[in-house]
Amino acid sequence: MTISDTRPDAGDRAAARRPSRLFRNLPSKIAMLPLIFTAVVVFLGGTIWTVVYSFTKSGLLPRLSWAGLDQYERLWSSRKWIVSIENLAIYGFFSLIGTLVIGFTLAALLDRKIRGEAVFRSIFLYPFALSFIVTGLVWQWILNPELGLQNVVRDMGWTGFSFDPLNNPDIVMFGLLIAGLWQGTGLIMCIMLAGLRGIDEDIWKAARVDGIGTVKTYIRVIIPMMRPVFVTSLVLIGAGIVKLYDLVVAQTSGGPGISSEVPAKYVMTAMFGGQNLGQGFAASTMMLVMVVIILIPWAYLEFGGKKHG
Amino acid sequence: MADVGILAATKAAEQPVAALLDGPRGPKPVRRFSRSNIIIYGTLFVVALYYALPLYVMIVTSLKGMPEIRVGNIFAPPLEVTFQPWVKAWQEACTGINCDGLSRGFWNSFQILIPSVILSVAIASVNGYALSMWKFRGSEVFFTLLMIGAFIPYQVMLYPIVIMLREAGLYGSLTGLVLVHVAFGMPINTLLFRNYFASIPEELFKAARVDGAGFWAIFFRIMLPMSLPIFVVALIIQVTGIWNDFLFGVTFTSSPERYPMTVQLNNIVNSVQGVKEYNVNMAATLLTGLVPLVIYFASGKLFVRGIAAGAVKG
Amino acid sequence: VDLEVMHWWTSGGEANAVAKFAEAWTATGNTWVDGAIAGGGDTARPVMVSRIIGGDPPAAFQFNHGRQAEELIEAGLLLDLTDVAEAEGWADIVNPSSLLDACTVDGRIYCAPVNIHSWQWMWLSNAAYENAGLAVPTTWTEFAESAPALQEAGLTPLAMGGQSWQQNGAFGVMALALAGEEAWLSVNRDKNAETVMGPEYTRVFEAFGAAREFSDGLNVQDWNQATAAVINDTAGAQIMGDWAQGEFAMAGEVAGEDYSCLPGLGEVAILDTGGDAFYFPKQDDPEIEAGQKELAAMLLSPEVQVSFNSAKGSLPVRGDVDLTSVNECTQKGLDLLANGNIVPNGESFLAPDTISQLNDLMTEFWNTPAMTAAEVQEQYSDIIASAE
Amino acid sequence: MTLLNPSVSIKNLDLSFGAVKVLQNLNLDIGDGEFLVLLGSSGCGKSTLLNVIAGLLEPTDGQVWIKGRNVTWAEPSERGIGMVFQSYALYPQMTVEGNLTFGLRNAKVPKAEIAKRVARAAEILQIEQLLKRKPGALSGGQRQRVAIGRALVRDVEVFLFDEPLSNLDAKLRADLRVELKRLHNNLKNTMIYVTHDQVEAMTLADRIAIMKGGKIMQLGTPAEIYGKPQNLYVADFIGSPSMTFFDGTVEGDVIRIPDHDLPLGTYEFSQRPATGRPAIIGIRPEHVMTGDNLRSAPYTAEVTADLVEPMGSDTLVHCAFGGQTMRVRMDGQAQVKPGDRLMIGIDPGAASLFDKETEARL
Amino acid sequence: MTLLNPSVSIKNLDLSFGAVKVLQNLNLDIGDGEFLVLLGSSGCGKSTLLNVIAGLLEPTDGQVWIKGRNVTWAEPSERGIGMVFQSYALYPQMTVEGNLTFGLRNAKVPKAEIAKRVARAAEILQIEQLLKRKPGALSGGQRQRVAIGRALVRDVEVFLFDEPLSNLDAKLRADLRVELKRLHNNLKNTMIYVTHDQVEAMTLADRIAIMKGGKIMQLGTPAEIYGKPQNLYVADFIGSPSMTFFDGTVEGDVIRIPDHDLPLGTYEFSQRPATGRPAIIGIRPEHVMTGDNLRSAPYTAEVTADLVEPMGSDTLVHCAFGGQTMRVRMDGQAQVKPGDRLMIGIDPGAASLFDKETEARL
Ligand SMILES: Nc1ncnc2c1ncn2[C@@H]1O[C@H](COP(=O)(O)OP(=O)(O)OP(=O)(O)O)[C@@H](O)[C@H]1O
Ligand SMILES: Nc1ncnc2c1ncn2[C@@H]1O[C@H](COP(=O)(O)OP(=O)(O)OP(=O)(O)O)[C@@H](O)[C@H]1O
Ligand SMILES: [Mg+2]
Ligand SMILES: [Mg+2]
Repeated sequence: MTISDTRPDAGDRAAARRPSRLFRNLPSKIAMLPLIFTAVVVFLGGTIWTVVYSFTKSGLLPRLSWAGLDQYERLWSSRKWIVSIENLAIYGFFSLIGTLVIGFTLAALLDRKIRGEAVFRSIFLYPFALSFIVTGLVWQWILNPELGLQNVVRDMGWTGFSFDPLNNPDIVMFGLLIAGLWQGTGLIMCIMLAGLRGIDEDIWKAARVDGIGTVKTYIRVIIPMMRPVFVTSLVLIGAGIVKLYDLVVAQTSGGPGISSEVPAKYVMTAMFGGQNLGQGFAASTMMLVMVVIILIPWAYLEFGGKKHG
Repeated sequence: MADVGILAATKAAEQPVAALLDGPRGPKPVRRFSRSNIIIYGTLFVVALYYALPLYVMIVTSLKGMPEIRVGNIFAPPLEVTFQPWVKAWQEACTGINCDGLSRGFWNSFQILIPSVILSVAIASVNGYALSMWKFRGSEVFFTLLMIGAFIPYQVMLYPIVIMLREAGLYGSLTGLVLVHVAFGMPINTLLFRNYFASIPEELFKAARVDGAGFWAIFFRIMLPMSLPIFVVALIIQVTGIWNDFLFGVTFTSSPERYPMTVQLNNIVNSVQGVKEYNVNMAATLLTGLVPLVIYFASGKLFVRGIAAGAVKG
Repeated sequence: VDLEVMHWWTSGGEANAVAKFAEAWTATGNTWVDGAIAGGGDTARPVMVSRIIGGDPPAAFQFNHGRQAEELIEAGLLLDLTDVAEAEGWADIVNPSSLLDACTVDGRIYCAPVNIHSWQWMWLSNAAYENAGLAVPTTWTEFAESAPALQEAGLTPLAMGGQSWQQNGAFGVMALALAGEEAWLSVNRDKNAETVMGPEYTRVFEAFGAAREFSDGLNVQDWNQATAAVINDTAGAQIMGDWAQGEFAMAGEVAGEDYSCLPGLGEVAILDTGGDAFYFPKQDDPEIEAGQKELAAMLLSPEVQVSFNSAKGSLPVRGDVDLTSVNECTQKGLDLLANGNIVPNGESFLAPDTISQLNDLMTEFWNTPAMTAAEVQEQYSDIIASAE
Repeated sequence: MTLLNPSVSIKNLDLSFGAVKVLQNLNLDIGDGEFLVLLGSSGCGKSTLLNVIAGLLEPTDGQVWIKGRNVTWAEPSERGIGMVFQSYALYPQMTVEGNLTFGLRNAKVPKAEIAKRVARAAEILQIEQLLKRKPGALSGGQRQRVAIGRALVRDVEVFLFDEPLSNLDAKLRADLRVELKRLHNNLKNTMIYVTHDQVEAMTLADRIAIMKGGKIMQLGTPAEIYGKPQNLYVADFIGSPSMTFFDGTVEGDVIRIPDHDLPLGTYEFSQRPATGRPAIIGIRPEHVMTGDNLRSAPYTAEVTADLVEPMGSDTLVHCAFGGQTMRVRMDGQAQVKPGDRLMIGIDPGAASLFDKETEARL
Repeated sequence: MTLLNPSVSIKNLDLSFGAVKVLQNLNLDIGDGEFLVLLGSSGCGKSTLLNVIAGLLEPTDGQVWIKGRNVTWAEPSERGIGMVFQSYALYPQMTVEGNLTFGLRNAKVPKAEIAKRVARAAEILQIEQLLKRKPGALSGGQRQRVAIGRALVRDVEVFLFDEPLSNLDAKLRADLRVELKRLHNNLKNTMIYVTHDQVEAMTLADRIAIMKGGKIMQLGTPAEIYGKPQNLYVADFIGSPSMTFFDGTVEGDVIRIPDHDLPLGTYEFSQRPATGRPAIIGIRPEHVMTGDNLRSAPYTAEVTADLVEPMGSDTLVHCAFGGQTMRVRMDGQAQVKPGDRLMIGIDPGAASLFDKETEARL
């Protein structure tokens, strides 16, 4: 069938040609320019810049005076850095578990068709609206042994009561955790709640017919079904953990001693306290490396596994 | 044969007494204080206490005078309510030699907040829309890059950004600051918008294309009107983040007159003075947190709905 | 002209002192744009440096004496004040002259020192010792001997805040007082790690280890909260710079009656001379540059020095001015200054990076009871050995 | 099947969601081993009733008896029922075997017993080779089989199905329908089956309950429901394509509809209406006679084919008759084109007559 | 209908998603005013093909011509097509009128013209009184009507439907099917209609294209497809319940299947196979004769009813025959119970014969 030969038409010819790849979907590409710019220039560019300068002796000002791996050697021989990493690991582990467990538990409780759901939800979520500076300040105060909780309990008669996490190097990270969880669980609870609401009600019915208890249904059936919700939560919590800085500064300034130092604070102190940018950049490069190591499996799951959607 | 069932039914209806005798009927009586209810409400209540306590402490303390704070415990309600700390925090607290409190930064914060939020939500929504409906080769790569950006601590990026802005001639201008906020709010908001738009049926998009609507027409005429919940979420996240920001606000503003409110808050809270004026600190804290809190409480259910659409799917 | 001045002086007394500058400046028909950022140098410095790198610097900013601004000078970002200094004759009036040395690079002067602060003080609560039935110590040795008795009386002998700079600072004070000027200079100026391992310093580390025990039982973060413990007579003493006196003054305490002060811990009568200086980033605008120079000159003018330092509680950088009414302790300081019993501030010898490392080390030691004096001595010598 | 000893018995059941009454004073006895289908349009309360029987919803009033026990307040797992859902509701992260055994393991049934029951269910449903797979790796039909298996292993007397086949495509639906029928023939359990697919209802049911607005409109065997609908709603609802209805008046032995007087000679009245009474006559497409059968028709007329729908095994012709579009079912081989004239015959004996006012069968 | 001047023409179309080839070298010409139905099981590529025609997916290779124009790279809105989706895809925040006019306003059609077209479409579809409502306030059937209206107002030559009725319940589906047929009769546009419902396909189509795995298995009129399926797949796919297939061998004029030798006397071979050739014979349930028709049967046998499915208008009987479960379609009034013996007759003239190896019709 050769209809085109009988009716040649210039306009049709134009439409018949496969358009150039670059110009296909052009409005979308133009609309994404800000994203592309941010991703490539700001984040990628800034990262490369940081990595490059981590191999220099930059002090107060960035200078291209090469130092090889000196900054990294110094970094990994620094007790404070090791402590920072350990602290972040401890905080990260418990914060991750704590946020997920508390967030999920609260969401599950709120999902039980209770009265006053909106009130409880608001109470759990409002800390999210406050900055870490504020959070740190308030909790520092509540945990202050002379003024806060310990004092109040002692006044009530339990004179032996002792609760002073912020001044005890062994448990100071948990003092931070109390505040961190307070601030961050609300959002996760919201996400979990939304996820729970999205579960097919028939699953619940099936479990009841099977005689599975509520708690067991949550653990064995519902939680495994909420994978995407947990993935989103993990990204949010993870990003928060890596960036942990303001809270530490506001609550403990890294103390007592160096017992609540964290990598982001190490970076800041090195860069602006110690006026050793190279050291700060080396530390932040290491942080990035860790993030990427954690993120690659996630990115693979998100984008590698399924091709569309 | 069909009548047998009906017959049985009429019989039952005729014998209400007998029906009463044969055991339970109607809904299972609920015990108001059943064990599970006690556990559920008990837990919720205790946890709510943990969450509400700091706010309570802040409010109570901000209404006390310093002498009362020194002797009393932090949980006790104020014996003598005074609004002096609020007044002081708002218009008397000193920042260096300027003693006009938070009021100095309040409007500055708005001037930063409004363009930043509008621009970042606008850009993130377009990004999310393009990423979910107009994918092109490489679009996911850029998105992944952006997501890694979500994990970079802001402080690390400070110098590169200073240099970029300097090269662009935007350092110190409001535009520069707004752009920084837009860039750093972009990862999480783009993620939310992308997931939200991905949950909108593809057929709707196809129908609009057949109707001759292009990239922007579909966005503005079809998608925007159905995206209120996710906009609320993005709005809250951005308002919270930008309003509470200290580092960028102070670093990328060229004149102290234009510092955001958080700089004053920082100065009030972090100034080492004889005794910390906890009541003023708390009042300042509350005043600073007011804007995000109001927006959050006002949005109510929309937030959860938006989260449901933006975070769960995708 | 409008000059924007950045600093981190935000507490009551400090802000008061800045106001003196501002008043004086305004009186000359100019405008003082105040850029105060609280939270100390770590919060303010990134902002200042960012502004300089970003090409939109403030007209003037405050740094501590020492080597903090060295790189900025080398990079040619700061205004050369040599002509002002020569015109004003700073070389003759600034006392001690080491203050000006810290501002000098390759013979050019780049900063205007405004005050002198010294770390070398110990503050004691007279009432605390009276209550415990003890005499107020006059030397560190006496203090150490009486400490156990004080502890028995339920008091904390030595008040110490939780921040690392306080602990490292206190160590510095003890090093100068107990090891002597020579050893101290050998370590700080000459970076001689062997001296750190030597007998003089061994004594310091042991004393510092003992001091750690003396501070048990008081958990505070900020230095002024530690000072408050001395003011409230729950602690015996605190090693802290002369800025602590402001706290005593604010609490209405009188030197000699309510509290005593021991410069050089009562062991060696010597003061270090730290303090603050103003730097002036280069600007394109010649009018502003003129203003900057005018401001620099003004900062060191006699009247401004008097009013500023009276408010701040620090000592003036000029030997030729009299502070109006000074208390017993300030007078002690002024006397030492006049007699030349001074050393430069430790920070003018050590790079910030080194100081930051020492801070970390000392605070770790302070908060890790299991860490011995010998261990910390070893690590200290490592840091000194690698210092630039 | 004796209703003196029903397997499931619903007594005076009321259920409201807030102000909305979803079920109203509903009574229903289901015989032992009976296959009862609940049929009705969307939102009529079928699923609600099933959920009440299962114990997944609490009635506002009334009782549920299963096997002679009042189970109104019993837990779903204690009622001796198994349930199969439209969306399958399989536990996605467990294997098929895990899905089948989860309830049993939870109830601490001995291992050997579990294995036996799973083996039996898997054999009956032919899912032996799927036991190790997860639901995600199964086709729709296989999933539904597993869902049935989950009810099967519970070894219960009463099976509840909530539109189990409606997510499947037509072919699979037909296949599984046959399997379900076989299953019932083998097991002889009581089965209550919700659907809105008539073909399913007709082929599977021993009795069908037609529901509307929370009430049962008619309860009877498929033949009764199809042949003698008790009211206009059931008559219209059952049969696809449905009856064509004509408004008319009964005049002695004829019903007068526009342009035609149809004789009612052989119609079996349950109650003969007064002359002049407005009535509605409904005629099923397959009861309109054409071709050879015309000879036996009591009434014939000539009509014009308007629209022709060939459906393979038969052909549906739409034509104007008595002021309505009448549907006529013809043989699959029939060669009719739109515009063709054809003779049709009507047998009132097979038609249904309803009172216009009460809408009840006459 | 002349294919020398086709309305839509697909040439050598290939489409892959990554490594998955969804459409393979597909060629299809659709006549002007033709109603073509794409029929196939789930995942066979029907929607994909429709989307390529609409311009919503880019082909990997090949061309699409509409009305003599190569539109392979044209925008969907420029192709002169209208499309109706399964999920209606109405713009939820616009009124019905807004939905109908959105495309026209985009194309800057004059106001008066828009009003005219909307009025016409609303009249045709009887949705005049709905124009001011939003889709949320409409029932499923009304929504689908609006969706059709949206295609209608575009005044295009080619309509594309992607399973437009499958979200509706059975009754509504039947009604809308008739309306669609009417619409096509009135408008005479070219329509391409995707479904996996055979009844829809049979009743609506001028021609049906049966697809499998991205290829067209047979293209023909409903009668051809139903009566003379060209291969085993089509034979099995079309007809519900489907044919019963028997493996056998052709031996001269008979086909030998287990226990029976069926005479092939009246079968119209397209190619007569060699004797001994393995073949498959497929017999439709409605082509098995019972009762009166038996007299004309070339071959009769006695079987036992195994399972009986009454479906109202007719009854399906499953019985064992030739080693298979054979389905037999009987009259709705037939009184057969499982276990009854009955005589059946088979007419090979109506059966279909396939080569066992190539699966092509013999
Ligand atoms: N939880 C609920 N709250 C309020 N109304 C409800 C609830 N569940 C069901 N309904 C209402 O009760 C009525 C009956 O619902 P039900 O699910 O039993 O219908 P159904 O017959 O199963 O319909 P379908 O065929 O669509 O499944 C409907 O009108 C529905 O809107
Ligand atoms: N975006 C995509 N990426 C990868 N594979 C796809 C995509 N869209 C469809 N497919 C695959 O292409 C094949 C054909 O899909 P298509 O939607 O055309 O089927 P269909 O015949 O319309 O089925 P249904 O009747 O279920 O709608 C399927 O196997 C499907 O999995
Ligand atoms: Mg239902
Ligand atoms: Mg499809």
